[in-house]
Amino acid sequence: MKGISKEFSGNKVLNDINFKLYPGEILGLVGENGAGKSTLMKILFGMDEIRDTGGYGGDVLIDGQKVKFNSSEDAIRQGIGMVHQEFSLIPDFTVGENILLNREPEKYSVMSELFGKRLNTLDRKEMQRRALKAIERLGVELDANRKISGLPVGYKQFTEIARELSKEDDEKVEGAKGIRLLVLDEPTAVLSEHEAVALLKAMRMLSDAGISIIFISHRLQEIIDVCDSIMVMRDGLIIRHVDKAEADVQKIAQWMVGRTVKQERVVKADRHVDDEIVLSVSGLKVEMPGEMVKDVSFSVRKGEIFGLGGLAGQGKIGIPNGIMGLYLANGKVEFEGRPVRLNDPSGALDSGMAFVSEDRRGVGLLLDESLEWNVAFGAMQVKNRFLKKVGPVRFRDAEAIRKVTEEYVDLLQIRCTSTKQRARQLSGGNQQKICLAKAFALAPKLLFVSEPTRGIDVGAKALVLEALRKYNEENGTTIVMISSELEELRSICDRIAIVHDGAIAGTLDATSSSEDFGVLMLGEMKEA
Amino acid sequence: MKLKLSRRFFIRLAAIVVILVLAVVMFFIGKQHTILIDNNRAGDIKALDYFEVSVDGSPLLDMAPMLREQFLVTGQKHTITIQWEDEASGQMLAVSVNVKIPLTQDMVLMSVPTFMADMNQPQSVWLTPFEAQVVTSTAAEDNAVVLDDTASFSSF
Amino acid sequence: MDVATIKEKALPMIKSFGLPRLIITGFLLLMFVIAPFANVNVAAGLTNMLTRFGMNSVLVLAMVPMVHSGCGLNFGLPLGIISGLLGATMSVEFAFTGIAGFLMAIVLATPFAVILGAGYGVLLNRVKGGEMMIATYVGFSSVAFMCIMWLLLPYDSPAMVWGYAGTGLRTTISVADYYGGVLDNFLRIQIGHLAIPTGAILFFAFLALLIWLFLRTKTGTAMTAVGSNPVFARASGVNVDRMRMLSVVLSTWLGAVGIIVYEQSFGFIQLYMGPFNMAMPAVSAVLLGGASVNKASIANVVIGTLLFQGILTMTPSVMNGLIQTDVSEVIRIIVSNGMILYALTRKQEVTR
Amino acid sequence: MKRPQVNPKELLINNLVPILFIVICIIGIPLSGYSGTYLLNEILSRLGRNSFLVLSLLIPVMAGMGLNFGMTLGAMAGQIGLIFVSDWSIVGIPGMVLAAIISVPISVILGYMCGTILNRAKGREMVTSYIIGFFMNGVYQLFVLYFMGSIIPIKSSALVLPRGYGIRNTVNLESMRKSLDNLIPFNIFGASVPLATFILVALFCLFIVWFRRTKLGQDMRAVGQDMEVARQAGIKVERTRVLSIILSTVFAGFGMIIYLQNIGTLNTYNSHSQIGMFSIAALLVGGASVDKANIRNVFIGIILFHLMFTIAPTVGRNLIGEAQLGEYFRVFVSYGVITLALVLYEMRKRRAERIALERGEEVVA
Repeated sequence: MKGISKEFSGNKVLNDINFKLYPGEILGLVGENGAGKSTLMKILFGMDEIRDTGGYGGDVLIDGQKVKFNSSEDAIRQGIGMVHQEFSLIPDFTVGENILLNREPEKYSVMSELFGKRLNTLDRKEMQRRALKAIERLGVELDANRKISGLPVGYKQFTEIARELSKEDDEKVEGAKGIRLLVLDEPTAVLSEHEAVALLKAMRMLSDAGISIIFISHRLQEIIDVCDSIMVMRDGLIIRHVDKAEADVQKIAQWMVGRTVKQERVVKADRHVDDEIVLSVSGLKVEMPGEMVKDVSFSVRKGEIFGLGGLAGQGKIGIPNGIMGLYLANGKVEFEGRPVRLNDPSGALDSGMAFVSEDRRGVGLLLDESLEWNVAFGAMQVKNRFLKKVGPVRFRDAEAIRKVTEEYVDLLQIRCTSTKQRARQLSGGNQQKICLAKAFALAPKLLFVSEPTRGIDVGAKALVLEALRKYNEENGTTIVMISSELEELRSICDRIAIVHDGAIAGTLDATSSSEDFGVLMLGEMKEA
Repeated sequence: MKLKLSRRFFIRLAAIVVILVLAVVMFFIGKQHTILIDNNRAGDIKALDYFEVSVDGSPLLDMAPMLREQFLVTGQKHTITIQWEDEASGQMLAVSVNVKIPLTQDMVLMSVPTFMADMNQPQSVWLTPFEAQVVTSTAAEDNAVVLDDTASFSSF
Repeated sequence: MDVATIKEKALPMIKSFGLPRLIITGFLLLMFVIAPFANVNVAAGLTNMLTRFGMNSVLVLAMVPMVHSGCGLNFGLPLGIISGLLGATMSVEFAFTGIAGFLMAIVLATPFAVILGAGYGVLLNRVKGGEMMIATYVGFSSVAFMCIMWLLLPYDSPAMVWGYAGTGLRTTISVADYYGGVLDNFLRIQIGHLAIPTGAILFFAFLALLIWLFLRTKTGTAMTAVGSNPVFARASGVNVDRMRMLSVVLSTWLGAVGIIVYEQSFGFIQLYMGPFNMAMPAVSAVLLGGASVNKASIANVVIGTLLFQGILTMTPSVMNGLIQTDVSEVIRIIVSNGMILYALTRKQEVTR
Repeated sequence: MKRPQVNPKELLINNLVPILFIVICIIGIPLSGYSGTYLLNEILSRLGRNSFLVLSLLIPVMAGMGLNFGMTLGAMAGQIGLIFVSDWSIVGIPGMVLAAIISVPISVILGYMCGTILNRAKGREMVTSYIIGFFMNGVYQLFVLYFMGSIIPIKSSALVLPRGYGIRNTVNLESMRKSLDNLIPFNIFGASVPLATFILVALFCLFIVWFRRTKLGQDMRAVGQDMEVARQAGIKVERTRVLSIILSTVFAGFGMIIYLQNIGTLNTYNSHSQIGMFSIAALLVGGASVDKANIRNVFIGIILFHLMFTIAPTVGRNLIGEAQLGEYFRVFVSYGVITLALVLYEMRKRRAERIALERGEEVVA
């Protein structure tokens, strides 16, 4: 094996990526969310998604030969294995059954002549043997007969890796060359310290056996510990590809986030923010799957725009969802000096807070109702606006609703055919504006905005940010904005708190340097 | 690969043929026929005074004139045994005859007097197809069926 | 205008109207067209259709609140019907007659409907996502339970109990002497063979108006939002479980009223297994009117009931006239269940 | 890494339905005044005639499609087979075999249809299969009541209605009655045992055990637990689900034939429509749930459910003097059991989701 090299170019998300990987090398791949890591790996693994969206430019070369993967099976045949972030395991199957899922060795059965191969019986002995072999190669202790559902996450991860390793035993896949390259996408994110150590050890073993590994992780220390070389990606470009010896946590962090600031800060100089604390949160704990908040404390001053940043999955999104009562939360939240009832959305709404959810389609909108409904509904239920009283009964006031909707359509430049149009038919950006309009209609004293620019185009992005800024300026509304894009936060916020591992890693002024933010995001403050 | 596929094809074909053959065999051996044993005047031939009859070894049944008895049998080939008292000798005589009922014939009538008149006649003379009379009615109550699916609770 | 543009324009129209509905409307029209050739009186057919519309429309209306709040199709309609039957039998027991009997039946049924509906609502709130199957079986079990109760409850009006035993209610009880036809004969319009049961239609219109108004109140709006997107509603401070429960109570009450309206027109109270299969026709009627598993309007109810009852009344007479065969029962089964199947398997409904 | 310890309260809730039934039976048996021999005889006969039907429900449960209310389709196919066979007056075991052969293609077609429709209604398989049962009942009636005798040749006047087409209310299967049950005569404690039927049922059980160990069985279990993961692993999810329904339908057809040979008469328009409900109730009484069912559940369920069924009318009469009351009671219990089991299942599912969430959090912490 001479070494693997591949290059991609011409893609928007990935721009002219070139790198080489040697047998047995462990390559650490780091970068912010959306830097293009996943896309790169998807191309490498021949996922359908890539082909469906128009393929890719450039070439992938294995052993100096150009290869073209039409499907994941092709990639597997070339000896590439991938372990995804989400487990794909069957809970009630044993470890062994999961390792060999849909690749079970079979014993001949007479019935199969009549009804097809699927009536062959499984060869349990052979299954056991292959599963054990794969586990052994991984160098961990794992009972092949245990059920997956009862295992800790770490062992599930091992099962996934063992599955990739076991693929070299398959006779079904013709021309299989045995596993040579393993892609691990954030395998340690869900592992405990102890389990992560075991995994890293296993990785070294595999690498000694000549298997190359591409290791994606946000835990920089791990990367430095285990990798031979480190590649940093940002905005679809390879920023650095360095040898392990040349890298340290500080440098990597800087490469990751430090980009040329494109967006100018547009905050007026004479901006005045009171020192009065309007919202104080202490010891907040939120059970939101994938965004667990463990212990968060912070306070927001009246009239400011407060940013919450951090990498995905660290818990920043859980904070507003917890405060607004959408997910089970406990802790102390005080708004304007009064405690806020948790676990009850109406409690938070009644106290004058509003929330623009990151899940536009799921939480933010009534997709099958008119824009009017979407804009007015919250205010109608919480503030009793847009209602007219007939006797003791309160009916909705269609005229008022239409008017207010038209107002916001003009204000936020929402593109729609009429205010009666269904929310589903709007583009992502316009849907986001409707969500904002809904929140504005509530006339909140404090507004949470979660990932307001996710998945919308550049023009709409600027408009949304501008609208938020203007709203803050004109009405003095306090805004807490949550975003994964640090630059976006820095362009509009006064102060930014970085969330790491379910807690606030630190709060910085928006004008602080990228490097400082980067270090906080990676949670490496202590070492720094 | 091609060869293997055709092998499975033939095996499947064979299996289907086996099942079809089985179905046909079941049809032959399971087909129920009704044999009517008749002791009525047939044309010029008078009814017999008395005889006993048995089909495929069933218990003997007494037959007086004007009687008609029915036997339910399965399969096509059957042995009918007839016993009677010989007037001359006063002895009981017995005769067994093998009949083959046409496959699709539900009911046949055996006229014993005809048979006894001349046992060497071909089967078709004394064993004739018989059609039961069909009562047709368009009266609503005769044609009513119970479609209500709550009706069958107690029958379970 | 060439064929392509016509096609272009017609296709979305057909799509929004729904192919099955189109077929059934076409079929119904065909029935009316060929009726004279089959020696069937069209006016009598229409009368029949309108009478059955009056009979069934309130039962179909009982689907609307639950669909609105996202509880799915109300297969648990028998529960409401049972409340109605309790009210109806008690009204007869206390010997109210005429319009008073009818109103008393509704009044007496109301507490049962509210209590049963509330319990049913609590249950459905605990099994979100599996409502329809459970609703079906709640309906069935309650019918079976009431079969026992009809035997045991201490009724003793001679109009209702078995003559020989003196206890236990009869399977069918005539309401002719009590409130039979009070709505149908109210302001009845008779033109030749055509008769219009004005009272029944007005009563339905009155209830439909109430529901229509309710859906325009703050609470009604919240209910619709719960059905459209429960997470959104919750995030907007609406108590989702309470809204759902309210809708179930409303549906149950409408079911109770519906059966009483049905009885006054039909002339009999049907007990025991009577209510067993009453949910299916109502469910399919509202679907036929263009409702889906989580959207239904008053218009859907009106159109659906007219179409459904039209098919039921016209098909047997026309078929009988043409080929002397009564296939109405079979057609009813195929149309009503086919409609429900269609609604359950529509792609866009699955993403709820 | 430890198994979750068994909590007595949870054990009670998980087995609530069987426990309830045991209690009903313990109270009911003395009240009914039936002799042990009579009950044994009844139970053995009912066990023989229902086992096959109930067993046919296991395969779709394995494939995660819930309780197959569409098994009525198989029952219809079996009945059509029997109608033809009685028209041709094929009797006894050959008649049963022939009816089974005829039912297979019909079952396969109906099962394929049902499976395909269910693939379009993922997540609401049960209510959909239930409606399919009703819908096909209409089609069945169209065929049997209007086409048979007119388009489809049926000539036996014992079958066809006097008007010349359509099958009569009941089809007499006297010539087939108990031909399988009594094939191998066997008695125990004065009760006759349908030994041949039991042998057939045992063979079917063996088939199910074997089937679980085949590749297809393994795939079905995988699909049943997580469709997405199975799809990622390259299993043809849709096809596997359709196959499970087809298998279930075919076996339900056989089961119906066995059931009817014991009963001896076929209620043309009613026999099938309730069979699904009673089979499912029996399975649930045995402690099965929507996502878990095994052979043990089948037999426990049939014994308990039918014990209740046998004694209910007499208990009703002895207690209140109304046999009718007992009849209604057993209908109520059948439906009640299904309701209870469905409610418990849904509630357990929601609780499991909750627990999974908490556990996930623990690991992170």
